[in-house]
Amino acid sequence: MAVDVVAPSLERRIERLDRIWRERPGLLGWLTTVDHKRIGLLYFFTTLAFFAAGGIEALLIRTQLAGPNERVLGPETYNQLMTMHGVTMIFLFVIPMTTGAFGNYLVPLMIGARDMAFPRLNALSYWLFLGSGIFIYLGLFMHRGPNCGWFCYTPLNTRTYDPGPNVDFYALGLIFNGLATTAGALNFIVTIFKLRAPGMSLNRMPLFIFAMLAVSLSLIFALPSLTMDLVFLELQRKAGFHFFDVAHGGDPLLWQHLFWLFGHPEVYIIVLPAFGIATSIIPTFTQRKMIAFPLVALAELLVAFIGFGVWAHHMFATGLPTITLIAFAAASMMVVIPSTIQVFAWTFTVVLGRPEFRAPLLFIGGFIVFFVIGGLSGIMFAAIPFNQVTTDTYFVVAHFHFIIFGAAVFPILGGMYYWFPKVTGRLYHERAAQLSFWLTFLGTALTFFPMHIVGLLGMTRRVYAYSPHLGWDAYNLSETIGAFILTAGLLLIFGNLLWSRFRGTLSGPDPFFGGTLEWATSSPPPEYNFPVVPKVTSPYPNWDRADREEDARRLVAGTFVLDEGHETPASTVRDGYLDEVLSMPPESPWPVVVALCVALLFTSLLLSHVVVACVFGGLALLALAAWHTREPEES
Amino acid sequence: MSAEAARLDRGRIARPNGWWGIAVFVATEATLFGTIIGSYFFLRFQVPQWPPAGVPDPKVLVPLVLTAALVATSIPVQIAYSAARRDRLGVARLALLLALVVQAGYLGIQIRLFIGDLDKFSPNQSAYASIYFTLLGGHHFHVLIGILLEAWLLLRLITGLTRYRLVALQATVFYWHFVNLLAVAVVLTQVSPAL
Amino acid sequence: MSGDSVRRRRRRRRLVLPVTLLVPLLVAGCGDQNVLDPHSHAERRISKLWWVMMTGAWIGFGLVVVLLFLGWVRRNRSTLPFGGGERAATALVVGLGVAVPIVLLSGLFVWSDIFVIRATDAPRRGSTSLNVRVTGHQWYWEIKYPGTSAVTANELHIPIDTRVRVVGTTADVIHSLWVPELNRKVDVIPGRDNVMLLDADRPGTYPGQCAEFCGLQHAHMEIRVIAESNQRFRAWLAAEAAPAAANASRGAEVFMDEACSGCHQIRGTDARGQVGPDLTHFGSRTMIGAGVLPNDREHLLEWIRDPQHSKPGNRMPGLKLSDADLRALVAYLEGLK
Amino acid sequence: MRRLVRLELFQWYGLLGAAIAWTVQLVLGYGVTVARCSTGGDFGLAVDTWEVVLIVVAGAFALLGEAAAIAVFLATRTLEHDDPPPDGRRHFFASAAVVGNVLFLMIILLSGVGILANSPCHQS
Repeated sequence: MAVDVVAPSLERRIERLDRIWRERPGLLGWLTTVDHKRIGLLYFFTTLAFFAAGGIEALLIRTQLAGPNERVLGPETYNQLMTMHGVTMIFLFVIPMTTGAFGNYLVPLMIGARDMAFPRLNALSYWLFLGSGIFIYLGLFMHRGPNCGWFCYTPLNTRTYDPGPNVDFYALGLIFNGLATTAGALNFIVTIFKLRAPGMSLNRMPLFIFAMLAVSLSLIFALPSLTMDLVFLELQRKAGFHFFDVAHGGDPLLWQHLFWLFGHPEVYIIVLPAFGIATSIIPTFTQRKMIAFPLVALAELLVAFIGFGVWAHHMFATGLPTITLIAFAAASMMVVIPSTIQVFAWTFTVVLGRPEFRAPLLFIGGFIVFFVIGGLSGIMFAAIPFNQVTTDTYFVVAHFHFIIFGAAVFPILGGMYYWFPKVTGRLYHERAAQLSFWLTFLGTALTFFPMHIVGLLGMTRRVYAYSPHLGWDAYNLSETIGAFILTAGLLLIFGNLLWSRFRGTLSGPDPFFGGTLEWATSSPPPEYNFPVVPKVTSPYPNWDRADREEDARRLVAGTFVLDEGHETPASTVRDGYLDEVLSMPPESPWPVVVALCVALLFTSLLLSHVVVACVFGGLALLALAAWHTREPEES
Repeated sequence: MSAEAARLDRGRIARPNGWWGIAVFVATEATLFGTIIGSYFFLRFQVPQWPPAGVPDPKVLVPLVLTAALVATSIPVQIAYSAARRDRLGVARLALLLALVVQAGYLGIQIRLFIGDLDKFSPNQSAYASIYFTLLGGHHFHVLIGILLEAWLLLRLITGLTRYRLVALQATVFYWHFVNLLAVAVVLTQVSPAL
Repeated sequence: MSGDSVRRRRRRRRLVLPVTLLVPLLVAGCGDQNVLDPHSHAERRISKLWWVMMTGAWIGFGLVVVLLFLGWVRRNRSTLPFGGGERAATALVVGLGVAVPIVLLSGLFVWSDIFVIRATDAPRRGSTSLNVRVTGHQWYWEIKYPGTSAVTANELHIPIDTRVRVVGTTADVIHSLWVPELNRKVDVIPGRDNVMLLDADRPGTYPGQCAEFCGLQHAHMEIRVIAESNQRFRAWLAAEAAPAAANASRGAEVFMDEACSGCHQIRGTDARGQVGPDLTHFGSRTMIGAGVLPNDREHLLEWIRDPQHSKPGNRMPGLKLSDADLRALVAYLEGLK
Repeated sequence: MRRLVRLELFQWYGLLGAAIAWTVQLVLGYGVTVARCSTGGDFGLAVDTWEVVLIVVAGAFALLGEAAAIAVFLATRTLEHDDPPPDGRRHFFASAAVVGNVLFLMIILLSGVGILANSPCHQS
């Protein structure tokens, strides 16, 4: 690249970039921001709030189940808390935390972009998510919350057996939430396809990006069946349609098929980002590249793909024809392989590297242990007779909590420590962090392991009370104790992060010598992420010192600084050749407005005011139109 | 505009973000209709008589003709895009307007038919009626969205063409090709009992 | 750093090893709904399947833990224990992560899903000497013996060493029929007759719970399979099929005059209600309210006085009965042997 | 030039072919079973015949996918997975797909075995 003849000085360029990318300060700034980092933080704190809510629900449930025939909660309250715990942790915590918070903050940084492909859509998906979360919780606050379990089987979810608005909060809330998630997933796919820094061809994408790509694709293809299922349900509940009731030629199994056609990919949607986080932390703390890199990358895509072909193993007890069960059991057996590939890739990377067991790596260690336990019990569900025994028992509860808490949340916690310095510019407190790991590790094991045993002792899911003569008491008590230890560990983590935010030692841009691009910029990163478009020649660009020095030279020379507009480069999809320089849209108030209209739309649907709903729909469309009158400056 | 932008003398070779965005959107929409059509046949297999007694078999000719008309509008929208790319704004506007008129007519007639069906049999009677009206309603809604997009674009094109609007046009055209493809799948499902 | 890691490993082994040994001991032979305490051919095959899978699982788990442990022991060397670097490790990943699991999983698939399944799958129509029809209600099980007029609730009598074809269906929402010590479970779904095999190889009472969430009182929907010798079963069935003995007691009057008869049926009387369970031979049953209370005088008094206390939300209202009437009613019901 | 185009096609078919084959087999096979075994179904479909045909066809396409992946892998075996595109990328995906396709082959094979070992429409 030729050096500009009239190269303004370095400082002038930085100052100009700052001016171009600066956003409105203050509260209004947070409402109108399109900066993926600020939106990521919004996601982070919102999902933390929902995590707290879901955690309190869990503690209440565990208190009720601490002993036989407790009367802490009545059955109705218990059912609402049980349902909300599931809905919250899946739809309002894990997915928005991994995609919304981690994905939003890290994906553009890791691929060397300056923002997401559609910054305003990104803001919209956050505001929609916030709206849906509040919407669903309104029900619980009015003690009319969802009370039919997170998969809410029909006919229990019909007006006949659940006349209140409880199920409507669930159905409409999840459709609403689905809009937000779809918008986010779409944004990630396009961002990953198009905004990778020049040189980052598909085979040089970090594994975290592969994971986020797999998750986004899964969401895009899984959510519609849930949405349609819920639309059918609402049409049946509110407009008297018939999809699920036998009397009019419907079939209750239609609900289950559509639900699990979404619900199983969902499981992998929950764990895949965790895989991505693990594949980011392990190389950093072992200071070596992941071994079997292409295999691990493909495994992440494969697990998402095969995950679509195993849904019926949630329905093995419903009396489907044997040959149907067999076909799905075969897929359920083989869907294990991508995970075994990754488990051994992680462990052998640790064996081969020079691991330094700091808090993030400890959490990944715990993740591997728990993921293996949950995965092994998962294999057992592909054995049809055993599946038919343990389905709907606490054995299943144990299994998916090892997956969702052990395998999804542990990397999230590890990731919080790992990227904390990047976000705040300060280091967390190491000793406290390691102590918090031991607390959460013990707590998790103690909470969820005994559930396997009570499950085999015949304890079924979703019972609000159990009689003393069944030999379950001791296990349930230990689960409750574990739950409180776990809570202590979590509180310690967030206490640590809070304290370090203000008192932590300054970290500098790259405290752990990470391999991916987010460590190549300052901490916290500037609004424009990178003063110069980074050069990429491998999946671990930050370890290619030559390229980083090249960046420094470019910055001085003023090549690839893009300091003359609100710009970011776009590359070709497969091989990442520089293709064009995009001018990015500025901050916009319209996403909030659209989200508000949509929220009001769903509220009026809940109250069965169709006309009002249409009005708000129209307003939403008008707001969208206004949104698009503001075009990014033309180059 | 920046030096690098200038240095990219050759035009863009990859498709723009807007195109990818609409492509992913179309993928999820297609899945949505996949589940509706899948549910249609799943329910169809649950009952011996489909449509149930007292519900007339769906008309065949009219829907097929209408669909043909709708599918034909793929041509003018495509023309509109290629004309706009060559800065022939007038042609683009005209082609878009033509498509808009045809599509609006299609939607009008379809809604008349829809209401007519509602008089004949209500979705509260049977699973058949429920899925039938859901399928058609969903499809008509997508046509409506497409029409709104076009109307919006026409309004924007009055004040001239920008790169941003060109991408928007490209995306809308892609969406319309999808909706037309969808129309075929939907109509075939709709008339399947009468075949 | 390293000190922590030592503790970490010790802690994990301290956690894992005992558990490995404990699980079998703890699980085998405690509680009376123990999946691993099989009393039928089918359940024996299933629990064998479990023991094999569990052993394999612990071996696999051990392998991974050992590897992590190795990773810590050799944290300052960047080769595999037996030498070899990236290429060897990749080969190991492909071997341990692809080849070995494919073989093991295929084996498990063929064994469980093609052979074990034969022992647990639904018996074909006419392949058994006894058929039972079980209908789920919110929240109790209605049990009928086709070919006889016997109707009972929550207590399913079967003869031992006899294959019984249970046809499950539901009157309202989805429930799931499961007797852990006898066989796998089957969901009962509106519009479907789902079939399951029941047989017990020795006399006894085998409890089970409704496994599919079915609303407010899902927790209190117990079913008991009572397996007895063939002639005792025949005697029981004959008695169960017979109508209730004529009875002119005060209790009978109360039952007929008050709301009771509107919801409950007592064959041989004017009580023909179909809302609650059939009470024709209520006195011979062991539970009240699908397992919330044992069936004896005191608990029955407590139940009738306020059913909503012991089973909130169930369909039975508390009747304002005088104490005398209440006792008479209880005496009458207890007399329905 | 032609060789490059061929490599590109082979790489993508090697990556996606087997996956698509299995998807088609699963969806169609499931559909056939529903159509045959539901109360309103029974269009005289011979489920076994259908399933067998599906499995043979899908298996064949999956095998072709594996072959394509192997071909690309051999053609690019001198490269590293992070070498410059397009050949580095081709090598990357081919080397992974060589292993990945085995899974789809196994699924198709196992479900075939299971279907042949069971009578259609019988419950378990």
